[in-house]
Amino acid sequence: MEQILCVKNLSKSFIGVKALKEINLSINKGEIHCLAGENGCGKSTLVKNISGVHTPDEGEIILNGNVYHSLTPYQAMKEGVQVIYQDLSLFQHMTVAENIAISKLSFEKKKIVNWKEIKKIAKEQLDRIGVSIDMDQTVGELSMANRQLTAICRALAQDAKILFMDEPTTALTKKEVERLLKIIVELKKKGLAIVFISHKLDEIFSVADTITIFRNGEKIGDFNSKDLDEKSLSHYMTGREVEYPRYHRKCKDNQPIMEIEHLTRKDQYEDINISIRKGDIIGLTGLLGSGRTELAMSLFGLNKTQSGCIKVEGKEVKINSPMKAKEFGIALLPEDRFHQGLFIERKIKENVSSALVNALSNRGILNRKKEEKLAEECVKELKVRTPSIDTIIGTLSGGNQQKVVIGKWIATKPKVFIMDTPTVGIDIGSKAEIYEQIHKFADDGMAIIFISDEIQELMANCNKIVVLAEGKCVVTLNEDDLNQEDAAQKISNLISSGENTEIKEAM
Amino acid sequence: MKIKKVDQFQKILLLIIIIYSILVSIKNPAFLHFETIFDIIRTSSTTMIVAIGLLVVMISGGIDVSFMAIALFGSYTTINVMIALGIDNLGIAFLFSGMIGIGLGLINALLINWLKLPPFIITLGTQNLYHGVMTTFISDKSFGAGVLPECLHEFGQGTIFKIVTEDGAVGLTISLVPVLLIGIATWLILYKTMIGRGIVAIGNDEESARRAGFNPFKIRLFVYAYSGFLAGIMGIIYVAQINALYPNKLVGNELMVVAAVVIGGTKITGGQGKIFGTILGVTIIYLLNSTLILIGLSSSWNNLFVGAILVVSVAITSYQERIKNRSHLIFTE
Amino acid sequence: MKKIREYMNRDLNLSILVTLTFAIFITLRIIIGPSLLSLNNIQSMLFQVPEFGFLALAMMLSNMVGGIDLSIIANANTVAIFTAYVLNGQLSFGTDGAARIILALIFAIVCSLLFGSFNGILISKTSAPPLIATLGTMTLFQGIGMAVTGGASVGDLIPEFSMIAKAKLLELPVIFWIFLGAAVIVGLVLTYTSFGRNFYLYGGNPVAARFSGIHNEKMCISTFLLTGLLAGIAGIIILSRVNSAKVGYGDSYLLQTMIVCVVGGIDPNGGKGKVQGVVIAILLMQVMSSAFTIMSLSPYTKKLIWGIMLVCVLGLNHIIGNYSEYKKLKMSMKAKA
Amino acid sequence: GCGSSNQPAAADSAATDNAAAETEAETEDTTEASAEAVDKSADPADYKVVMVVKQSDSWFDDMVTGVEQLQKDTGLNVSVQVPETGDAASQIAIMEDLIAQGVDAICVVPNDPEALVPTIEKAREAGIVVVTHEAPGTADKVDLDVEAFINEEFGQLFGKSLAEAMGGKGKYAGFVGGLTMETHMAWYKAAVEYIEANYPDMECVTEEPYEDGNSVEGAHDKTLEILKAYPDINGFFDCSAQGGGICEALLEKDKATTIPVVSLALPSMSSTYLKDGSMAHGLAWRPADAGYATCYAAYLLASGQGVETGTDLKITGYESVNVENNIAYGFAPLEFTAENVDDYNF
Ligand SMILES: Nc1ncnc2c1ncn2[C@@H]1O[C@H](COP(=O)(O)OP(=O)(O)OP(=O)(O)O)[C@@H](O)[C@H]1O
Ligand SMILES: Nc1ncnc2c1ncn2[C@@H]1O[C@H](COP(=O)(O)OP(=O)(O)OP(=O)(O)O)[C@@H](O)[C@H]1O
Ligand SMILES: [Mg+2]
Ligand SMILES: [Mg+2]
Repeated sequence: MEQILCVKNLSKSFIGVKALKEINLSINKGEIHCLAGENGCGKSTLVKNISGVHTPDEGEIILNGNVYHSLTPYQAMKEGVQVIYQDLSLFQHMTVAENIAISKLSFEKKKIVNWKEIKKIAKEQLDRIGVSIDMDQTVGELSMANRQLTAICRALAQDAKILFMDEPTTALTKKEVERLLKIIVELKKKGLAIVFISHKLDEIFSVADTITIFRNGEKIGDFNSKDLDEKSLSHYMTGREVEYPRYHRKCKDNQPIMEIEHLTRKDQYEDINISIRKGDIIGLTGLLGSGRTELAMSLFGLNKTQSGCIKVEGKEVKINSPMKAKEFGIALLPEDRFHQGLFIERKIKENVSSALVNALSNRGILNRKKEEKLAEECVKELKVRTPSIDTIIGTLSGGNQQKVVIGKWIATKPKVFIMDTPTVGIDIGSKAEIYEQIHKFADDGMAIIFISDEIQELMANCNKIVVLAEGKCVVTLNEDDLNQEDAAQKISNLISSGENTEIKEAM
Repeated sequence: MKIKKVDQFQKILLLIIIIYSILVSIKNPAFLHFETIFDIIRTSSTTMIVAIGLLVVMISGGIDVSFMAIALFGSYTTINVMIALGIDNLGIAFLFSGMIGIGLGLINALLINWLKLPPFIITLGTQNLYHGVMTTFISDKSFGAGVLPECLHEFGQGTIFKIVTEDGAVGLTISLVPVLLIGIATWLILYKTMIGRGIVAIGNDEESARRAGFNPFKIRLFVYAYSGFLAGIMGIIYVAQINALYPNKLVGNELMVVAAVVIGGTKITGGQGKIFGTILGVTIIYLLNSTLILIGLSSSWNNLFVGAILVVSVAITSYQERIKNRSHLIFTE
Repeated sequence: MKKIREYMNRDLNLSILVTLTFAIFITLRIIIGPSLLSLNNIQSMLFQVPEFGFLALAMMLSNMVGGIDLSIIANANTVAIFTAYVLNGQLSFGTDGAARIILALIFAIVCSLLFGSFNGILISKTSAPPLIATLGTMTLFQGIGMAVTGGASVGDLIPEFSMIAKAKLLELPVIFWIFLGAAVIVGLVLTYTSFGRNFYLYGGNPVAARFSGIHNEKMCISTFLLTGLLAGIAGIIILSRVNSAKVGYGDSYLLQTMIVCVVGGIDPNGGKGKVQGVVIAILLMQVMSSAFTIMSLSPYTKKLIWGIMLVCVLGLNHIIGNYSEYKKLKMSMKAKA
Repeated sequence: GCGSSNQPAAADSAATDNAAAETEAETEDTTEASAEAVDKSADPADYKVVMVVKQSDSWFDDMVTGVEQLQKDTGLNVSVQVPETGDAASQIAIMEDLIAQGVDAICVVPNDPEALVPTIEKAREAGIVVVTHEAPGTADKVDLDVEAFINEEFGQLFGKSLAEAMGGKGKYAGFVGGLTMETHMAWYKAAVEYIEANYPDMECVTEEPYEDGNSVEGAHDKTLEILKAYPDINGFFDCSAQGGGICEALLEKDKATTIPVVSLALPSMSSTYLKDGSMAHGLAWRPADAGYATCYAAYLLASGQGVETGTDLKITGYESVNVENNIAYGFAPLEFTAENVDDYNF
């Protein structure tokens, strides 16, 4: 087979970490090559070195037979490298259409902008992956899922020889993922090489020809996907056995801790009724735009409700600010980790204590000992991979950053913890650790609202699942319902039934 | 859809302008003369030019507070040389001053690119630097009306056409021509060329722009050179209009221009901004400052009035934006 | 030695600044001679520092939350004007002597807090960009002062008030001690209190702060309250130093406060910076400005030097910052190997 | 009478300076200071006089040339300090530094006389002679205030010139640089009062003067607006030197020949307007001469020679000053017209 990319002895260091250690890799035409590994093992760094975002410390990158010691993004594009970055790299204030077309135009060294052409390119690509996004909307107004779809369209718009996809499916629903995977397979047939990075092992197995496993910046090896199964893969990735235990509610207290009654906000969600007891882990799922994030924000006081009420421990409460929410023992793990969850230039310990500054203070004086203790505990419990709690959080990998954000809210010991897609971009090892923690806290009496797209994840971790479609609560499944064999199938059917109506309306 | 949304914002500005104008006319019908518009066009023309330059810089995610120093440097040096050599040619004046502007703008861009620091600080430094260099190494003398090259004086007094009314002639200033040309050119650059899109792109996210194949360094060079060029042009028009040359004018009036651009709907964080909005913003500021006498406000109440209106219009426009963002669950602080 | 190096690495900007200050100091000492360090001159310099220093501290706070407060000087002057009316008996409500001074001080503080909170409320409730919002309030506050005085200066204060500026403690002006005390308090508050921590977090990423249940509006308003208060204290010091108040006094300080903050290592995007840096920068600025007077430099040369210094400090920070990053990288690699 | 009371303080500062001088290399200043303490020499070279002007512009540039001329003529050790902006704060800062340096005399053209008083007092307590210019209001706080003329009389000159140019009737408006500028306000008031008293057919359109913010475009823009608000206006006067802006506006509206302008003016900046008739009168005094006279007066006071009525300050207009209430009035107002403006070169 024809080799498109060959990486030789590539090394890259950042302050405090050696992100890549003498990596050798070769990728062939018409191959789907998956990179797997825990958070922070260097997958994204490898991609960025090849696409010209980072300059390697040592080593060679051979693209189409041309040897580079470092490249510019333009050179990389010229060699046919296209990337869907983990952080998407979109332009917030530009329209969807322009975002999709702009790389292509800039690569073609166009001098003059033809807006019709931009629309044409964008429309082609959107049709290709079969989604309807308003092309004149600015990206800043899109949901995470639509942003991801936009980024995918952008990468597809250019004729790539090798396409890197760094966790392209984190915000997508199952349906969209399936469509994307289908496209990937088609592209492969056309002779493209595709490098696919994901933490969702089922995705990896459904498309991969070769799987390269990284651990701690080192390559463990290349495997044929047929030679691996989920268990062995995770074993290679983590160096240990991991298992998802199924959650069963143990708490005996059946008094509802939080009741949501007829909660409505026009155009976002309607007449939502949910009752949550101590120890409940309630899954909340639905299509993109189904209003889950909006509901979560409302429960956290960031999105005004219009009618209905929220009761905490039987008392009706008005949650009109996060401070109030915190007072009532409600925590929210936000969807947009980078902007809403992290203080990117501050130390880990400061991030951990950020929701607790007042509680850690005595008469206004911050107790730094307590803070450090808290941070140490958090890092230890959630197994954050970091040199110390004084490390600036921006230098951690995405997954490790997320763990710190979870840790920060767990430290507040909330009664109800709303997690908006908490395991996006997190490796199985860490996921298992996080699930374990969640279960433990639920066992201790915490109630959890778990928002996710992954039905398997919800099935394993929740004792109750609420499915939303177009802002309405379609069905609520109890533990008994979930124990039925066809539960997973039922949920995905419900979701797609919602989707059908959506498509109808769009047409 | 895009255009509709932007108009929404500009509508508010227009509304503010219209309501204010009505109030002034009620107080003093003299405001309703043709003359008023012509006078506002003339007095605001210089600010329009630098505001458009600043708009481009701010769209690219930067800010420039050295443009007044550049305008002064360019025009002062150019006219000094012209006086010394006895040159009397408008084209040369614009060209030379524009070139100086480009040069100083490039220095800004190089420093920003090298130091990777907020442009506000860098241009604050270069503002002092340019002015210091000019007055230390070139000259710090003032020149009165008669000494300036004749062509400048003619240009400053020039009109496109005149309307004769019962109390004298009213002319539309010729300075409108460069303003219009610059406005159109800037619009073309921003919306019809790739470099314009690059400017918007680096304003949105520099790293993403780099990944999309743009060269932020080159774009930045262009942006600051363009703003410097416009400043150089503006300097000449300014001198022509006031018909005298001082080594210490202009510098210190930057922030009002920044205010005008921001009131016009330009994001201080970059990536977004409209030429028409900027024009409206400048108009609001000038309207305010040039109607105080008409409404019979005594001098000691000037600032109180201007400040109050400024605060109110900033509050209204920002609050609109905030409401819109919050309803989309976008949290900008 | 090793400890020093460790310390230097920990806060690079500050160490560069200290080194630079010493270098400039020594250079000036050589050029100008011993008179630079005479007790007389030191007293005179420290006498000048506080009014500017308080304004710079105010600017620093606003910069640290990613904002800027252009209204500080207008605030100081207008506060001084109102206070002057109390002190000269026009608004003194029958008090006299010490009681009147106390009334005046209370009045000044209330007044400056009002101005500060106006800024804070405007910015936090409407999300107006601070640069523009405070440009508006600057004009507004000036306007209030102007409307009240018609531009004339307000004098005839009771003579005891000027004692605040004249008094000395341990050979140094009392107002300098007050400034130093205020700087230390601000520093301690920012480093050790929960407010300080919230302040840094809010400055670093206000959105994440909101999502962490930090009361952003409260933070914003209290920051500008503090800014207003510091500006108001500057106003009191001005009043006591010049014995009269007038619109427009000290307008040239505005640009200088910004420069001082930058040189002092404050990141105007917010969330970073230390009081120590700004205090050193203030002293540096004062020494240089006194030296310029002694050398009889023309104002344009001064401007040129400020410009060059700003660019140099930034350049030096950048180069050394890069170098130390490179060294850290190397060290971390060595440690791993 | 103030020289003697300052004697001990001067000796004190000389003593401290001497102590410093023992350990460090001797500087010129300290030797002079000690010489003064023993016996006042009359040699100008022994005195260090510093002039602090308002800001850098053509006006004060000319003042600098006058001061330099004085140095050449007499050998007086005199220098000029120019603040970065026209702000009382920068003048205070400069004066503080000068006090610490222990100069013999400080001359200052205060931006805001009231604000400078405490610093002036401090300087005098340190034995430094302080002479002001353009600050008659605070004359009792300084050793001497030197004025080119009596401000009221100069202001009346504005009124008189304007009234004559307008033919004694019609509406008029007046500008000042800013409401905070004391001398401008004094001239404005005197001018308006003079017109009110002598020309009943003339009417000022506003209570307060307009502000041109000391800038030509300010004067220009405001004039356009005034023309609109008061279409029947018949004359302008400007107490700050920005009459050119008014003339420009009138030229633009073809009204330059019908509406007279009287303005404080520098010949170099306004000769065009005087010649083309858009400016009827320019009024000024020679900044160079004022600087010369002020610094010379400071030297006289520092060396104990005193300034009384009749003292010659060695420059035109100040050959025989009239000292009243601690103010030394020269007689140096200048009136420019189209005919004589070319005789002046500042
Ligand atoms: N710009 C940077 N500066 C410093 N360190 C960095 C930087 N980018 C990445 N790193 C570090 O390099 C290592 C590899 O990071 P990388 O983002 O490649 O991980 P990843 O495998 O993509 O993880 P994830 O699955 O969480 O995305 C991590 O330890 C990370 O902290
Ligand atoms: N036309 C529109 N104008 C403005 N905002 C829109 C528009 N369409 C969608 N949005 C925003 O996108 C949201 C949909 O994405 P969001 O992430 O909030 O939903 P979700 O239910 O959490 O789904 P997911 O988590 O799968 O993205 C809408 O509810 C709205 O806030
Ligand atoms: Mg990654
Ligand atoms: Mg969502």
